[in-house]
Amino acid sequence: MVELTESPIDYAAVVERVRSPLAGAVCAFLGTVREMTGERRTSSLEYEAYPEMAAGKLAELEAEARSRWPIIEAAIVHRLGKHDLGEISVVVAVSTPHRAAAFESCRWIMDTLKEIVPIWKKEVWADGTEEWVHPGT
Amino acid sequence: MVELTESPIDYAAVVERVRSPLAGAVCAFLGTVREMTGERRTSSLEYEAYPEMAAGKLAELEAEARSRWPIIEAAIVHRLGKHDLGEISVVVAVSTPHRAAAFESCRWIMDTLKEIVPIWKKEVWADGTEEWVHPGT
Amino acid sequence: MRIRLRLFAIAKERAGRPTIELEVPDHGTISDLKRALSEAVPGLDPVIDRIRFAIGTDYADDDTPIPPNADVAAIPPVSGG
Amino acid sequence: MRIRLRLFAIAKERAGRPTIELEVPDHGTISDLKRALSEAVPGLDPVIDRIRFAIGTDYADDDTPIPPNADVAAIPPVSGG
Repeated sequence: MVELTESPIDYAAVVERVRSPLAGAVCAFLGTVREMTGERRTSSLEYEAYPEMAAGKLAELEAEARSRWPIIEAAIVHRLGKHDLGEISVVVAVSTPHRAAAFESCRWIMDTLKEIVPIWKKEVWADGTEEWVHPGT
Repeated sequence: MVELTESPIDYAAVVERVRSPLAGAVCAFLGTVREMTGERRTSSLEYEAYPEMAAGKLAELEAEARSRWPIIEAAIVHRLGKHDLGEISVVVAVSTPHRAAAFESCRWIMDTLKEIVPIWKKEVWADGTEEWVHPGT
Repeated sequence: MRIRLRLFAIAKERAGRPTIELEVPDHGTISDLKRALSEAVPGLDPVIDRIRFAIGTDYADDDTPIPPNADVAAIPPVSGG
Repeated sequence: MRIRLRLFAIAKERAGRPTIELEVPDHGTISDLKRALSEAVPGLDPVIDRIRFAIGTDYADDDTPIPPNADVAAIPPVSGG
């Protein structure tokens, strides 16, 4: 299950979607809005997506993870729009029979999401300036 | 924060304890009661602990993880007693500034918990037999 | 041919609009499109080399020919998560 | 000296009780205690070599001397999580 949403993410609902008596392990990752980046203070974040392509790439990630690990259920939810400090921008939850695959697949999904899914973050700094984040530039 | 409890674990409450605007990442692991082990069907599990020592070892795990990774908050909760299929036996949640440390520290805590914390699992098989699980024997 | 390119993030900001119409040779490739974008939006100069392009919802290499009426998007380095 | 040993899991099950009183030499070690447990509960034989012992709430090596009145526990291979 993959989803892009403008609303706050109910991470417990996402975790409930992957829990199963077939699974002995659930690994869940939450990305949350961090206040400090080095010495700079964030006021809020704004996430933008190319929605059709982002949804497609998230679905590809889920399918690829399922082909690599014995996944019972997987869920990837990314929120778009404005995020206040501490709010959740992304949740990945995976259930598997044993724990190694849960950790590995959850991490692989997050790492790969950050490489290929067309979603962008704009920092709104506490000093009022704004800045698109484009790693490597 | 570490806790041993006889009651069902409210994992969302555990995750809430580690969320923080200082953190950009939360990794949470849930151990859940799996129905099938190979061809054998589990009816329920029973967890027993040496409670004083288990609580001490869990606190050592948290302290050691904090010395190895830049952890904002960490929580380890293990349930004891009877567990039905699908129920949660253990929750580990860790928040860190960045995601690599969240995944690595959460996994290290789970791996090490399964090595050193004096808690034991008894399988109650669907055929009515019971069996203490002692890895390697 | 005329290509309607979708822009996101820094590309949208620098161009001042969410889409831009660009002229590329018939049977032109993503490279041709990148050149046309660079000329049309000079403010993209530092980041232009790291922008990827998508045809439909898949990434396309520089030498991929652009089909007529393709849905094409400029994808600056992503930062979701 | 007389040691009151706490038992868990398979050790408790095989002994049929949660604690057992064992006699070890004064200044005896964990090895002596293990030998005494093995003799008192023959049913532990296959697993006895993988049982660890704790003095207080810390694991103790075979050659650790057991202090008088120590709180000692037999720890079969753990399976929490």
